[in-house]
Amino acid sequence: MSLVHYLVLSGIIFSIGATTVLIRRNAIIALLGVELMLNASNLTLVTFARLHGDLTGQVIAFFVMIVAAAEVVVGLAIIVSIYRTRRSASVDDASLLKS
Amino acid sequence: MNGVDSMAAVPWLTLLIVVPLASALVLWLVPQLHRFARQIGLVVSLLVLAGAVVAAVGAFDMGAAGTVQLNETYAWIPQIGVSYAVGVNGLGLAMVLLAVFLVPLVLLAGWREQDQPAGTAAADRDQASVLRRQAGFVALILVLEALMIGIFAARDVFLFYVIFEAMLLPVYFLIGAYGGPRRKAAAMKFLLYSLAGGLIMLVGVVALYVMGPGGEQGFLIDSLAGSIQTGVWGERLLFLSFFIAFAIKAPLWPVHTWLPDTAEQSPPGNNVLLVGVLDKVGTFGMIALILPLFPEASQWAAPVIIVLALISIIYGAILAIGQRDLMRLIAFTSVSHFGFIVLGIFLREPVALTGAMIYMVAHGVSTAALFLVAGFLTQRTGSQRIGDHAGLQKVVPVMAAMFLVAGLASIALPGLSGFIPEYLVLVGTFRVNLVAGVIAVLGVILSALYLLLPYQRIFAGATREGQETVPDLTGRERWVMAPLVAAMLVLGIYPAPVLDAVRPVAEDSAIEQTTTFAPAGDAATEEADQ
Amino acid sequence: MTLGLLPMGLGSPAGPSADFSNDTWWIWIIKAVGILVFLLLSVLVAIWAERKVLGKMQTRTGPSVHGPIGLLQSLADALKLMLKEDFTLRGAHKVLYLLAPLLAAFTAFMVMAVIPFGPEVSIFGVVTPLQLTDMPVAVLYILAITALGVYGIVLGGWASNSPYPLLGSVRSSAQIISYELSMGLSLVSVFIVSGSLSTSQIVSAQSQMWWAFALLPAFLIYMVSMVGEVNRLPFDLPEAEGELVAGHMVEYSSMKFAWFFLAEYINMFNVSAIATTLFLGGWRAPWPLSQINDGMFNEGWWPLLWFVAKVWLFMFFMFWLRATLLRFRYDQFMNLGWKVLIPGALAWVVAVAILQGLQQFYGIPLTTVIGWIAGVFLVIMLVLLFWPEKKGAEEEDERDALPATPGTARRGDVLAAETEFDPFAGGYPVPPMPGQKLPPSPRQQRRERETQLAALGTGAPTTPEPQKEDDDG
Amino acid sequence: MTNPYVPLLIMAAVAAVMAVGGLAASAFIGPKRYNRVKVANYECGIDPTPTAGSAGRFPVKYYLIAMTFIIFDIEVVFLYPWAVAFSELAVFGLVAMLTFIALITVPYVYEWRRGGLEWD
Amino acid sequence: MTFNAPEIAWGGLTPVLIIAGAAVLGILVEAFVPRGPRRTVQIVLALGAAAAAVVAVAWRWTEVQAGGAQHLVGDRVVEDLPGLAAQGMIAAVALLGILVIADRTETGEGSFVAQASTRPGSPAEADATRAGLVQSEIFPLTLFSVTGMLVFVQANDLLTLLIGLEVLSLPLYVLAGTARRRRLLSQEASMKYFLMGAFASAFTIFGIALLFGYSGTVTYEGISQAAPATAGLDEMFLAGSALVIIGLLFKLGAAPFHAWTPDVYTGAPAPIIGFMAATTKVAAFVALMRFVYVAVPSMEWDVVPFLWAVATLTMVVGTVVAVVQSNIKRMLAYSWIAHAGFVLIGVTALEQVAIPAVLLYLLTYGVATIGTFGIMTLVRERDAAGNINAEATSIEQWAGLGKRAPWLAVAMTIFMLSFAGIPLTAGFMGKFTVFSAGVAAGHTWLVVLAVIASAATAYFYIRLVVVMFFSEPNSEEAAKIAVESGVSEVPQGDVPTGDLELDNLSAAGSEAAAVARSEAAAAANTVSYDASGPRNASPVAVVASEGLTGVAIVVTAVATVAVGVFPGPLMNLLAQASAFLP
Repeated sequence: MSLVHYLVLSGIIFSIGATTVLIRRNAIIALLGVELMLNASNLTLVTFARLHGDLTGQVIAFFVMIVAAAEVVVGLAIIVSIYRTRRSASVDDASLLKS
Repeated sequence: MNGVDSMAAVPWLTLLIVVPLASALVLWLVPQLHRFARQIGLVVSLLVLAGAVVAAVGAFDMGAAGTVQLNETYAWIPQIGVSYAVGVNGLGLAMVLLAVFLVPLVLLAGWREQDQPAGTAAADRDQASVLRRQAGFVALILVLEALMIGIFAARDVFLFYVIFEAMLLPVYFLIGAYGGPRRKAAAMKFLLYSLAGGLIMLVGVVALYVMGPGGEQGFLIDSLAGSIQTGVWGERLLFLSFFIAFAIKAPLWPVHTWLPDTAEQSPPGNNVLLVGVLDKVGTFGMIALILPLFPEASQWAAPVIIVLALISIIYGAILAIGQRDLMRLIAFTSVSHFGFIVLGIFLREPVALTGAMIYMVAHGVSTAALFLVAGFLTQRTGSQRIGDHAGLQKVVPVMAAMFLVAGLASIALPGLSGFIPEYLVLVGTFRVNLVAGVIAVLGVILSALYLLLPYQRIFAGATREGQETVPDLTGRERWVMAPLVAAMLVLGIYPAPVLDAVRPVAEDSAIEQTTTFAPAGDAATEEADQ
Repeated sequence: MTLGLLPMGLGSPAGPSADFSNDTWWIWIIKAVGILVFLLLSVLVAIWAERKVLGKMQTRTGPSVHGPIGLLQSLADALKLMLKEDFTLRGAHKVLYLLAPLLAAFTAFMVMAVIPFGPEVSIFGVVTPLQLTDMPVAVLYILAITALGVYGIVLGGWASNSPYPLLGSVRSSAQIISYELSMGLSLVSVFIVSGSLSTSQIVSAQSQMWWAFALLPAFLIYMVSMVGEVNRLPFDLPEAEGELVAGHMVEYSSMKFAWFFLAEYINMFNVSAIATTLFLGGWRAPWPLSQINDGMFNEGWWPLLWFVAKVWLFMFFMFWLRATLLRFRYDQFMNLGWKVLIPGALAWVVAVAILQGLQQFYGIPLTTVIGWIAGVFLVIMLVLLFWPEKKGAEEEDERDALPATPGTARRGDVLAAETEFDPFAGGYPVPPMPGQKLPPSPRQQRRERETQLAALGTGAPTTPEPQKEDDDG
Repeated sequence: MTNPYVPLLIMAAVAAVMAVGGLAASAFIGPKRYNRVKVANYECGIDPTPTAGSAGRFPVKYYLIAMTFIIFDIEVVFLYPWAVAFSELAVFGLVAMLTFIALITVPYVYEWRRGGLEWD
Repeated sequence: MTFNAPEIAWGGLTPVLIIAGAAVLGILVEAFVPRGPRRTVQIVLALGAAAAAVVAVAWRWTEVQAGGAQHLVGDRVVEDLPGLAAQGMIAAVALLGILVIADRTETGEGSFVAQASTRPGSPAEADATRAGLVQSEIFPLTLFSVTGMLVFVQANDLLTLLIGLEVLSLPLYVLAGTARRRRLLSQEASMKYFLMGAFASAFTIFGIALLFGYSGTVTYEGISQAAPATAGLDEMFLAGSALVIIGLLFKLGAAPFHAWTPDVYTGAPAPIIGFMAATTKVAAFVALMRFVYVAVPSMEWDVVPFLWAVATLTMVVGTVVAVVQSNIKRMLAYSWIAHAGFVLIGVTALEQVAIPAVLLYLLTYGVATIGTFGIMTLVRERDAAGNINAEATSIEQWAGLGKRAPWLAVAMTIFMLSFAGIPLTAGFMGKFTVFSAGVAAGHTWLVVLAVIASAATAYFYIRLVVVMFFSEPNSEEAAKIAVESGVSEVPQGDVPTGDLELDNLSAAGSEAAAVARSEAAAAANTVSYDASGPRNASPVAVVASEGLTGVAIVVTAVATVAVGVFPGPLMNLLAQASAFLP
């Protein structure tokens, strides 16, 4: 299994994540989509780290995990607060700002 | 050190700019002065007029009117080569004098105009707000005066541009706050047109900066002239960016449409300054910036511009005839007149150019008079429509006379201010191109129609019902008109001072062209001939 | 002894110390199956042992019918479970409902893969360590797999689409993530001194000294969080019988239930094995034995015995706890995790890191450092001894400012003392808050009146006397 | 050295077979007597409350725990590699990690003080 | 395998450390300082930190001038003059922004909700409001965001870039959801901002991964050196750069990555938008420029057309949509999009002279933005009972402001003119320099487009000026609105109305109104009508600032004019910042 396969896999995962964000209306699902994208990036990073024999990629993957965690914390807080208000986590339901 | 030198050492132009500006600021900031705003304004503007006259007589060497005098140069933004550089040659001086001459008249003419606030809200109906409106009006006019002096004296392209844009604001506020019922739309239209023009010019300014010689005074017209690093098409594009801005300002067909709308809604005093002086910035810019900076490109574009100018002349005249609104009518006559001026400028013929320059002054005076009289009239009858008036000659004979004089000056009756410039332009035109000359003459004939017809409708015939008691010009108004009539007569009978002032400038510009670009000039002339 | 704290501290991060180079595929299969069998058998024994131990501690017999001393009881239970009807709950999320027990069992099985049972032995002529595999991140692997195990519980509770399981799974996940932190943190000091995440390496790092002694606080923290991790008493809130019946397992039957049940017990073994490996020297023989005959007991198959013994030590400890302690209240439980264990573990990590750093990078002997610390500590204590006591530390809390609305009173609120006790606050019968006084019940009031009447012999009510001693029944 | 993850795969396979096999076996062996009540929710014998949709909701407090957990989990994520490479990273690593722990402690203290760690 | 501790030039990190330290300290203040003085302490801390950061940047500036640019942490962070200039701008603008954020106006309630965690409209929220709680966490959050920005502009490495990006974004997501009024909108803005932001940063991260894969390193120098060396992987390099740039463009709100901008501008509290709009743009643009100039210069032929396209689209979209907006916040949002297009012209110039130009533009924009939104916090809606509600965002509501609050209107006019790029305001100088850079780079057509666009933008800026000065508030309409809002909305807060700046309520009237308010909303309507007459029926009130916003507005207005008239010194200063340290 060559490294290209990993890249293809990560590309697919990334696309799935991006698609999820774009088409799913539930904020939490969208957040999950973002997480998927981040994980795809991590996979890419680790693959390249292996390819280059350079740990930098793995280090970045660590940081990406942090970023993901931080985003989840902040995002979850925001979504929970909006959910408590509206009893819905749908992005479309929150549409007061649509002009 | 003799008298002239010590006179020349005084920073006249800066003084002329700063005094009205500072007065306006004080007037705006100190509400206690609002009560005396009109008086202060009048005094200040008279002071400025006196100062300008003193400078012109005492410090300006009429013998060397072709050169820029009263120079002052200070570094402003040396990083991009911008300096505060002012100075006037004969033409600039003439324009400055025109401006400072008209301002006191405008103030005087608008003395009572703000007594009745236009606002509908209850809050406006008190004395304080009336005073505030008056003060605002005076302050804006003073600011405008300062900027007018500044722009005619600017020797730095950047400075010119800055004032060019900055001038929009006072005019905009004058229209927007003191204009007629549809003033908001008019103000917006004016602003957008001017801004569009100005921003197009900005591209040119930016390009000049990039392609110019650079250095700490890279924006001086003198440094820029002849040292713009650009190809033929670069120069032509630069030329266009400036020309479009000036054409909008001038206003030249087909970008003139803002003027009638604005004039219709604008207060008469503002119209006087707007059409009488401000629009001259366009033609002034053509002479002062375009001709020296883009000599080749202006030759290249001259045929087209001449055609546009001719169209303006005819089109303005024809539309003027059809107008029902007095202010719009005057505005359209101005379009026609500006056609003459632009024609004179781009014929690149010394006589025509001289004519165009004098035209600028003469038109300023006569149009100012027309607008003021029209303003007095509409103030009395409450309508700007020509059809709403009839037979006023008997009721207000003085006003009728004034209107007739101003109108005749405007249509170039010999002996009045309009004649000599128009004659010179026509002479120049015929020298260069017969067809153009013929068309231009056609415009002159039409002009007779567009002024005599409204005169006939308004003043001749039977008096319209309800207008029998319209009061004639008051003493104040007569005092306003008197200097204008005098000026028209002087310009018509003894134009020598103005002629002396501008002829060297015109010859310089014309010579500059012929010497620098002789080969191209011939070709262009041939083109124009065809 | 104290100086021997850091035998492996120096040098680069170490990979596994065990040598797997001789392993072949059939060795792996043997080991894998062996682990599985070991676990299953151990669970059977453990269930029996637990019931026996509990029985003894509660002075009763425990299972005694099937087999000798009831040894076959758990086997019978297992067979019974297998023969039960396997149904799927109506309204359940089919896939997840099925997946949850599988996941729980699977992850439970997997942990042991990296636990070293002993040193190198010869299996059918192949010299191989008694450990399926090891890698430089073995402990991380364990934590990862354990974390995955939570999904079994959470999904099980969620997929049932039923209130009790949901509550159980929520509690369970909250509990596990809370205690996983302190568990993870407590391990950090082990890694610092071992310099590795490989289990075999950690075991060999303990050849001189068990980390349980050198890193006692970490060990204690691990012990507590370990019990929390496996949802055992006193931390068995997710399946508290009295409240949630059986938590996430309520809606499961037959083998599905069996897997949950099995996973729970296997997880007990797992955490015990981890504790053994990381803190009790793994398969190494305890001190006096390890010295016998030049470490004879640390070679061959002997260590398997020590390992199993140590694991069962922990198992017994957990049985013991169950017999001894009551279930925590939810808030006590969370407070313990968040406010005691985590900061404790964190502080310990910092302390170890600093001490280790001083010793390793600056060459300051541990004794000196500890001497200094003791000195400073002494001074502080002396100062505190003579420090005037502060009168009532003021609590400043965000919600003090909030006006209390009846029924929403919370612990720590000062309002409790002055508000009237409303037995039906919020529409449900509630106990009094701290500081509130329970009004005498109607029955007691009646009885008071009756006694007074009886004492006075008249029907006229007089000033009531406080009654104290009459209701001691 | 052979890849240490291969035995893990084998273990996984064995474990999976075991787990799935157990379920399959019970599914075959066990009796099949369908009963409407049997597949209903258990709620202490009373009629189950009808639950809307897929499942109930996790209480908000749970998210709070989850968020706090993530913060510390991150800390652990960084602590492990550092602990392993403690000697190598030397003083720099030590100081960096102490700073890091201090920084993590700050929000922890904040959360504690502001009642984020009050459970009820 | 040995580990080499990176050399850290602590001196160079001073500004970052100051702000970060203050942010951390702010959290501790939240934890330990009693509620009474807490807010004051936070304000002092935040302002002090921002001011100290400005000073520190100035000190570093002189140091770097003398000693040259340097790497700070390995080669991950660089200290060069453009970066320092951006840091100084961010710190200074943040200082002004914090002034606005800290101001509660004379109504005693700021733009921020008492407790962000309470559910809008819930009793808990009412309780929190009544108790006068303050969500003083906004100050540390702001500082954290500033920390991220300071790092962002000095990042010389994709990882540092990522960290900076997140540290600057995450607090902003939260801050966007803290509006006191229109909380639903605010929460929604927060959510949208977050989702879009996270989405964009995911792109950035994937881009980083690809760039790392391409070059085997993440430092800008490394990437630029690897660029010509590695053949055959150009697509990956292209894709990676594009994705990173997209992430940055998102932060800028450049079209087509602008979808969040209008929503966030509309929903978030005005002081936060002011702060965010002003500072984030500086950070993001400088980071973008550094990336484009240092990391991928070899890709000029691919990157520049891409940026052209983005710039064009951005200008067109921003301008066209802004023209039809009737909500001032939305209008400003779209107009910012147009501005982003203008600034992108400077970025595409790929010339060193463009750096000071872009910096100048951003500074002028930022200063005016702070002022604008500072003013917005003072112009509020009012219901019939006289309660001050949310910011008045409809353009019609600003009618007649020139009469009622001439100074505010003048300041607003200055800012609008600056946005429109009228000469003698700072905005003009920004436009001029940026356009010069564009023309110098030969992108004259882009400049022409920009000029046309800015003529159009002038339309809506000036329209606001027209409304303020030349329009009369439509009294009948206003009264109707007031009645409706009074009836439909029960007054939320119990704000004293007697001390409104331009409110002519007599003492008796205000008392009557207050009494009535406490009794019933409906009754309050009639009483306040009777007491205050038709003039007070206007749905808009201008409240006076506590002082801080006033200071910010004055400073920004004066700065806008001063820079417009005498840009020389500033341009001199920025002109030094014309080279990134490669």
